[in-house]
Amino acid sequence: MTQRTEFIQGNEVCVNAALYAGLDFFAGYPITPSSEIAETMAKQLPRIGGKFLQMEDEISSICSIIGASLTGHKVMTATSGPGFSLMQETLGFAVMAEIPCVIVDVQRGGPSTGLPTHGSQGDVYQARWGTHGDHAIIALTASNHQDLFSMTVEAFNMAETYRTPVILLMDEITGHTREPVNLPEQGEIPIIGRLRTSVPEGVDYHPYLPREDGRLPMSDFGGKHRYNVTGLYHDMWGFPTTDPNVIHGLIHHLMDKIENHAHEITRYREYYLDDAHTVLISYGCSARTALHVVNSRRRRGEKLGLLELQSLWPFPAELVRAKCAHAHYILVVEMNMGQVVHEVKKAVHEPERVYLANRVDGEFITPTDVRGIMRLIHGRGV
Amino acid sequence: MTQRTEFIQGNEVCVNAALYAGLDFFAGYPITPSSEIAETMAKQLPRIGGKFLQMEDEISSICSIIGASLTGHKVMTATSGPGFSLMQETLGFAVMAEIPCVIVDVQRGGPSTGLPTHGSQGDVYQARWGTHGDHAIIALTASNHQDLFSMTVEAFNMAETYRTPVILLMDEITGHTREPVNLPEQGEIPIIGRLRTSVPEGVDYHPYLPREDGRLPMSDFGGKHRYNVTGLYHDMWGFPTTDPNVIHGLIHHLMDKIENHAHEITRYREYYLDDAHTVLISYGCSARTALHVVNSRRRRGEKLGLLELQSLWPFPAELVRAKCAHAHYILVVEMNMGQVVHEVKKAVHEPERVYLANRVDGEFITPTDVRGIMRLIHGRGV
Amino acid sequence: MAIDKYMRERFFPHIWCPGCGHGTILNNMLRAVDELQLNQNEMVMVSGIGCSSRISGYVDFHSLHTLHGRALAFATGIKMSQPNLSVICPMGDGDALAIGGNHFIHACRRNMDITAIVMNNRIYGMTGGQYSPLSGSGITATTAPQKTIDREFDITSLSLASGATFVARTTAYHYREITKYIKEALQHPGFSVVEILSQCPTHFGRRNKLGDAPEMLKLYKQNTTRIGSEAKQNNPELIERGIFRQEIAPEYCAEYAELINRVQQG
Amino acid sequence: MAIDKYMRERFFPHIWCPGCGHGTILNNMLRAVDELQLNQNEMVMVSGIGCSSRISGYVDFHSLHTLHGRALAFATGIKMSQPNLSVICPMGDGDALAIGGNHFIHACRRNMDITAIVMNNRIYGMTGGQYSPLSGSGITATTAPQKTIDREFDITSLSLASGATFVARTTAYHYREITKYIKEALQHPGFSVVEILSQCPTHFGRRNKLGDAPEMLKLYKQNTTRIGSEAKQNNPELIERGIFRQEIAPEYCAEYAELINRVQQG
Amino acid sequence: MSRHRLIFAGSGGQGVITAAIILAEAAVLFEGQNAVQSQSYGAAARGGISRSDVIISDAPIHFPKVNQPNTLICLTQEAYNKFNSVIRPGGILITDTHYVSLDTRAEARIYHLPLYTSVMQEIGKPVVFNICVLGALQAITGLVRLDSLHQILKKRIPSRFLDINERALQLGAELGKNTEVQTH
Amino acid sequence: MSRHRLIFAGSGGQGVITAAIILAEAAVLFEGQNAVQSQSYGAAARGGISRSDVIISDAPIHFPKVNQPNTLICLTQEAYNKFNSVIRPGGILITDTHYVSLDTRAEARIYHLPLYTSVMQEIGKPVVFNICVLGALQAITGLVRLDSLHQILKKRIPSRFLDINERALQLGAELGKNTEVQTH
Amino acid sequence: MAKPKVQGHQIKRSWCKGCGICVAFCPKEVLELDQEQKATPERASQCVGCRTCERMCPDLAIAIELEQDDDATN
Amino acid sequence: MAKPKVQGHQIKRSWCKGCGICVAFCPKEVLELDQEQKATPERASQCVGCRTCERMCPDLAIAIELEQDDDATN
Ligand SMILES: Cc1ncc(C[n+]2csc(CCOP(=O)(O)OP(=O)(O)O)c2C)c(N)n1
Ligand SMILES: Cc1ncc(C[n+]2csc(CCOP(=O)(O)OP(=O)(O)O)c2C)c(N)n1
Ligand code: SF4
Ligand code: SF4
Ligand code: SF4
Ligand code: SF4
Ligand code: SF4
Ligand code: SF4
Ligand SMILES: [Mg+2]
Ligand SMILES: [Mg+2]
Repeated sequence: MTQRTEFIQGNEVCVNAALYAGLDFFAGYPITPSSEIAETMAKQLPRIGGKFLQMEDEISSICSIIGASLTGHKVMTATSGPGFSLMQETLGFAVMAEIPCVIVDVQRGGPSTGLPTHGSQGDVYQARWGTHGDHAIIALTASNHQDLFSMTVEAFNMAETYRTPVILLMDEITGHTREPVNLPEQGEIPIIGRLRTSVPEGVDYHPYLPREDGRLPMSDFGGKHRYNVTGLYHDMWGFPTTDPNVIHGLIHHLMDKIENHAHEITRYREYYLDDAHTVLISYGCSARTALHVVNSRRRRGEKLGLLELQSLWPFPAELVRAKCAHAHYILVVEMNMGQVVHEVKKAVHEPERVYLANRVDGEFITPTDVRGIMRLIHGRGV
Repeated sequence: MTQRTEFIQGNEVCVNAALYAGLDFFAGYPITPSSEIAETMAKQLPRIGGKFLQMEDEISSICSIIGASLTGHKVMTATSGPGFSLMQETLGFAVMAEIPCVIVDVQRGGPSTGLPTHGSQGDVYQARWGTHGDHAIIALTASNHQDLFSMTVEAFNMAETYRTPVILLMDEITGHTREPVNLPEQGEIPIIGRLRTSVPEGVDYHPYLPREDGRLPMSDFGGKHRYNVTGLYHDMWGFPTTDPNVIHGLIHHLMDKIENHAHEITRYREYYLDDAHTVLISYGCSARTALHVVNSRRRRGEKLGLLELQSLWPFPAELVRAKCAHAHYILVVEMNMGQVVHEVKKAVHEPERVYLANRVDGEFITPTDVRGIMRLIHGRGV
Repeated sequence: MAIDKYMRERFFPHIWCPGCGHGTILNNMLRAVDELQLNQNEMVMVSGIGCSSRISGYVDFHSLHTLHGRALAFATGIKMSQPNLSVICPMGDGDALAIGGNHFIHACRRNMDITAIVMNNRIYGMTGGQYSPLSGSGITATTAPQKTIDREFDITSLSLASGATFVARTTAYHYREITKYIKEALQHPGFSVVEILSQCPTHFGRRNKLGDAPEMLKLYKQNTTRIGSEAKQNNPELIERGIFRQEIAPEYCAEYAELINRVQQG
Repeated sequence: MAIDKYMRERFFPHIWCPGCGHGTILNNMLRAVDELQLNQNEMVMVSGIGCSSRISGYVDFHSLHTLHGRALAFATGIKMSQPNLSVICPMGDGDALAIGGNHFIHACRRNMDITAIVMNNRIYGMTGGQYSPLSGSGITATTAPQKTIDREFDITSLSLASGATFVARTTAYHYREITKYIKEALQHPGFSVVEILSQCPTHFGRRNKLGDAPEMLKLYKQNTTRIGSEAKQNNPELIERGIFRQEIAPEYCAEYAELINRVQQG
Repeated sequence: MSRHRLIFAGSGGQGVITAAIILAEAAVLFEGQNAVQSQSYGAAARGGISRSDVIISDAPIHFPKVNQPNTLICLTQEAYNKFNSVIRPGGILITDTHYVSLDTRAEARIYHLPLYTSVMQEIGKPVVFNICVLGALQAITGLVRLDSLHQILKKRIPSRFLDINERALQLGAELGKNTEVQTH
Repeated sequence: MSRHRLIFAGSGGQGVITAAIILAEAAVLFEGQNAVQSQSYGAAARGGISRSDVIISDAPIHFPKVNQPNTLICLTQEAYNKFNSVIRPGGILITDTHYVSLDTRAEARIYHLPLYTSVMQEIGKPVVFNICVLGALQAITGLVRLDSLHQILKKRIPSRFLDINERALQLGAELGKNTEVQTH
Repeated sequence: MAKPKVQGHQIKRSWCKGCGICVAFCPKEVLELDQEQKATPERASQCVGCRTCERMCPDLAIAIELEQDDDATN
Repeated sequence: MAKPKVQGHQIKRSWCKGCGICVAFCPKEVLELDQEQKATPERASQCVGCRTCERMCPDLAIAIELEQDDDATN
């Protein structure tokens, strides 16, 4: 094993993975339970000549990483629900202006200040719909540190591939729990770099004209192409327009570049799905509980399986439909009042077979909670 | 007719209705296309001894109306997408602390700065999911000035009834269009006032303990009961707690007080639904186009009907299901990439019969657009 | 104690760390309220989020524990809608001047009769010791393991430049001044800012090797002096304590009342 | 014209109203850039939202038209990540000091080498003439049909108190000063603020009966004077023009580079 | 059911939107008609074409926008170039000789009137140009009575400016009345 | 599959979380074991009970929280009162004589050790109390080798403090080794 | 000011967190932290009733009772 | 400074918005607004080449051409 094993918090894993992916600029504002990301960045970045900025709030944090992305850097900010809410306007700007960046939301109990030091998965829909206006978004998540490492790297890769902000939905449990993680060698996980335009100086460069393969090569601010970036509807040079055709084209481009690549963006793990009568669907910290239940029931011979979603947006509806095709019933395990469960219901053929096992009192959902719901579904009472 | 007819903008109608409902405190920050609401408030409020505040931004605007609501006033702020995004954190506070207030979002083209002077209905899902964490929300809308008047009044009534923020989703078209409106006499539309506690001084008052009927009587700041208000999870006195039972109870209370009253909150208009083969579902400005189409087709004997939704959240799924029970097909007309259409699909038995007629290029959706989609559905090409 | 009646004793002992200056501020703020014999039913305390902000839970006033940085924005709505209420806004340094900086300068500008108290421990206490815009350079913090390079605000200068009409500064060591300045501030008919340097032994003191709470308090004694004192002339590094401004200017709610009058008179 | 090469001529005539002072600022800002013979590929202009902010579309630099109030926050990321770039941030008064006030004071405090230009027309032009925190009291605006009661900020005092190391003020009438101060600001190795009073005849002038653009410009001539002039002593109401501060202090990016050095050296 | 659709188009400062509002308001408040007025903006708050749509009808009006106007008012060349093709066959086009020169044929009754010049000559205040247009429109279309427009002016305009506005209205009405239809 | 679940509970300043981390890290880095460490916070960043859960196993660990610990370490009375009932029958309870007085029966092997007092007597620095606890835990449970803990201390602790930490670890180990199980 | 008659030191032991501030700043060295790190008036008789301890205690854990109690010592 | 030789007034008519600033501030009353509200050098010969018009024009619509062109007049 050439890899290095570390016993660290999820928040630290995230930092390690971001650096692995090529991040060299981070700006943030402290908030529980994400602060260790900023703290670790503050320590690590100067070592590699990167920049750490503590800004005056979350709004300026996300603004400044967008600025830094435009000069050609890989960038990230990290926050939790209250800060994520504040970032929504600027998140929409990054979507509209097609600026690659990664936003980490280490979820805690909401709404509002809620439960700062307790885990939750209450921001899943916010990640999709938090900013105003139509748009598409990519959101990834992970349940254990090894996957968190790869999903963080993927977040950067997808941000570059699709020229878009990517949201990494962590949670207090994943963020604060320590477990072993193998830090891969450089090269082990592929890294997608900034695609820069090959248009030479003096030739008209179109920052907003997709290539044939759909990608949009960028040119660094400070480089040889001077173009415009705006949050208004704009033409292929980045200048504002109110031409209905251009507007129609742009909004469809923004949606399609993500939604039409849902299959490429989809990330998941599956456990024992081949012959599963009962399919558990879960993600992030709750998937740990779900997997615990599945493993222990399998040992007793029960036909349980788990579909662990690692990409939540665009929602992998096809995958869910396919994996649930033969399920007698489907149990979504999540730590909120039911968010992914709605998407699963939309995805499958028989939504009435979809159940929710959740917990929203600040405590981590237990195998007993899940087993209790299963008893109920089977009509065996509690 | 004792009523007074005025020929005014939707934004002005909203102000008139708010004053009718008892508003006497408004704070806001200008933004197109909502600014006339602030401007009209600035003119009208001092006349009745009310207060108008222009704040430094949208965040402070919503914060200050919440403060004023706590002293016993009926309050409102108005903005558009970018400002609404900025308000999301504090909106969640109002939900958590159960503070009655009305937030108007006069929608314009998004995402981001988008199309400031063009109509859109792109913030429907944001109204539901824009703030972090699980919560429930009420959102109303209207397609014409007369209904806008009543829906604005209803927004205040519901804010008081359910002790919650209510979102009034307007759009640039409704906001800026002028048409006649009859301003009702005082008393014509019932007004629900602040429910104040009857607990006498010195006796323990529980600001967060629902009465048997579910309502939570308030006590004004400055009054005889001194209690605490926080955005943290709290007990029935309003003091922070991490007790899982209390948390569980509070989050369920916050959801249930709205979701369980969906039938009481539901507002709609229907046109020719009794025998309609084709049901159009629409809301806000697009419902005008839909109604135009329905009327003109009915004149030609075609069995079209329209269900116009005036309350969007909680989504009136039962109503939609019932009204669409006999429809051959259902066409949702909206000015976004498809938002309410997803809820309609979830609500009805055969989602594959639900189609979308939309427009997202900044232009107002026309009867021709809608008719074009109908031709397509009928396999008649374009 | 005479101040008992202003306290919600059931929540004591409070959550602050041993030796936290915030407690001393609470202690002597209540004495100011007591000396003025203010009616609790007319007192509103509005705070944000932070260790400091927890103060609103301990006072038996109307209390509003809001969002990080937003206390003054909420307070503005309260005061404007009900000008007869006495509104006190205690804030942390991060709360008031990092995320809340804009509300702070605008509140100073508007000059509504609100009493803002900045409990300045030069650190984000609640979140575990990240540096704040008041830390200044050369400070060790969890987000500055190699010492800060940020320059700090001078809260009093910023308040003065933004238009606050009462501005004072003292420290948790100078408890008499806390009471005195808060009393003056509460009586001042306009926006008042009282900055109080407050030790955070847990995060600021420990990481910067300043010793325990008593030692940090001694530093406040050594490093500060009265405004315009001779000591200051000899040692310009000294931080000045005292009242920097106490001036009457049009108060916002009063001006608005006049506006209403004018409009209604036609 | 020598400044042609800095202009995106295809977007002219620009969208500003006849007589709008913002155009004159653009005009003379470009002359400053030209006189310094700056390399366009190393120039970044970052603006917010407002009439003023449209300026970034007209200059042939790297241009970033951001969100209302956020220009400096974006600019901070650009400068920090690529300190060799020259970053200019033109902002409206609302942009810079209403919604953007917090970024403004923090940018002053940090002292990154960014040139902030406040195009101060004392009104929200873009949205149709609502009052701004620079309007001051007694002004008619769409949101103040009965005249404002708000007091205004003094941008230069606020900048000074927040820590800006270069602070200057002039008006759209004093075009030579525009070029001169912007030149100085661009060369200043730290955060610079240049406030330029700019007439909005459409909203500010018309509603406040100040006449057309030439008349408003004449007022700038009459109502202002050089810093420390005799005229000011005789008439304290006069607004001072000139350089209020020009001081060298540690620049943020340079300090960070040193921090990196220190860390990498071990 | 009678329904008349109008587009008012010009540039920002010309007051086309105000004219449209006055017409529609007059129809509603003094003619017992129904009316809807809406407007479109260019890219920014200023510059570009300013356009306002009005529909006047005796029945409810749902769709508020006008695609093919019965009457088109164009007060700048740019507006004329952009819109003159959408006019309904047999519709009315009203333009101003100072601002617009006609070039393409339109299937319309064309009133190309010296409104601006007359205002400048008779009243000398360009600010009442839009009211003059309104007078002409009234005379040409008879959509509302002149008196109804008078009433609205009285309601909306500060008394010190009322006189010049009324004169402009009258002036327009006369110019509209006495002008032969010009066809190309 | 062997699996050992521990709960460390005490008050904020006692370093219980650090102790938990050191144990788990030692198991992972030097014993080829798998381990998960997690923690819970009170209402605020400070005050209240500080708790950390550790699971050590030779198999993958999914559910990271401990409901019924095999070993419970309680370093304050409050922690003891709250948790002593959840211990697994036959499990181990480790407490400190200075901070905790035992009152209720627990179905456990109880080690009620004078850790704090010994630290104060022998080393005089309360800050290494948690490391002393760790030493005792090692001696009692044998979950990891003492040397593995040493390695972690070396890795984590600045060299100038290493000595007192190692002494504390040793002291704890001795106290743990030489103490008879107390049952109530 | 004549030394006021001190009746006693009310110390709320459950509130006191043993920070030592009262101990450090009592001008008469009246107070000490006891075994349990709680403030205690070791030399109560030396107390001059200056209330420094009362006013500086961040935990509001100390109150001085004077003969004719007059809280307004500011 | 000797009066420089003015070659001409370049006025971009499509850019000029007729604000009258150049007219008002030209020290030599060279400029006027024409029928179409565009600036025009009515009395071109009086021009002293001070560039006030050029520098004050908010629409960048005027440029003065001098014999030996030297833009840096600041
Ligand atoms: C929007 C938002 N961002 C960040 C936080 C996290 N947070 C809570 S308190 C705090 C800072 C506390 O520092 P300060 O205001 O100085 O108060 P102190 O704790 O030092 O008294 C932060 C960053 C939050 N709660 N909300
Ligand atoms: C978040 C947000 N709030 C409000 C607006 C609306 N808005 C656009 S520009 C502007 C103010 C413009 O005034 P100023 O900054 O002074 O610039 P000016 O137009 O006067 O040059 C406002 C309020 C917006 N675009 N975004
Ligand atoms: S962390 Fe600091 S500010 Fe917070 S309670 Fe402890 S000592 Fe006080
Ligand atoms: S509205 Fe005012 S600021 Fe905006 S372009 Fe017109 S004159 Fe300039
Ligand atoms: S100051 Fe208060 S908390 Fe501190 S030791 Fe004395 S009594 Fe105890
Ligand atoms: S009152 Fe004064 S002398 Fe007495 S114990 Fe307190 S500090 Fe010491
Ligand atoms: S200043 Fe410029 S825009 Fe104004 S009139 Fe003169 S040339 Fe035309
Ligand atoms: S250069 Fe000077 S003199 Fe010549 S036209 Fe311009 S302003 Fe007048
Ligand atoms: Mg602090
Ligand atoms: Mg402005």
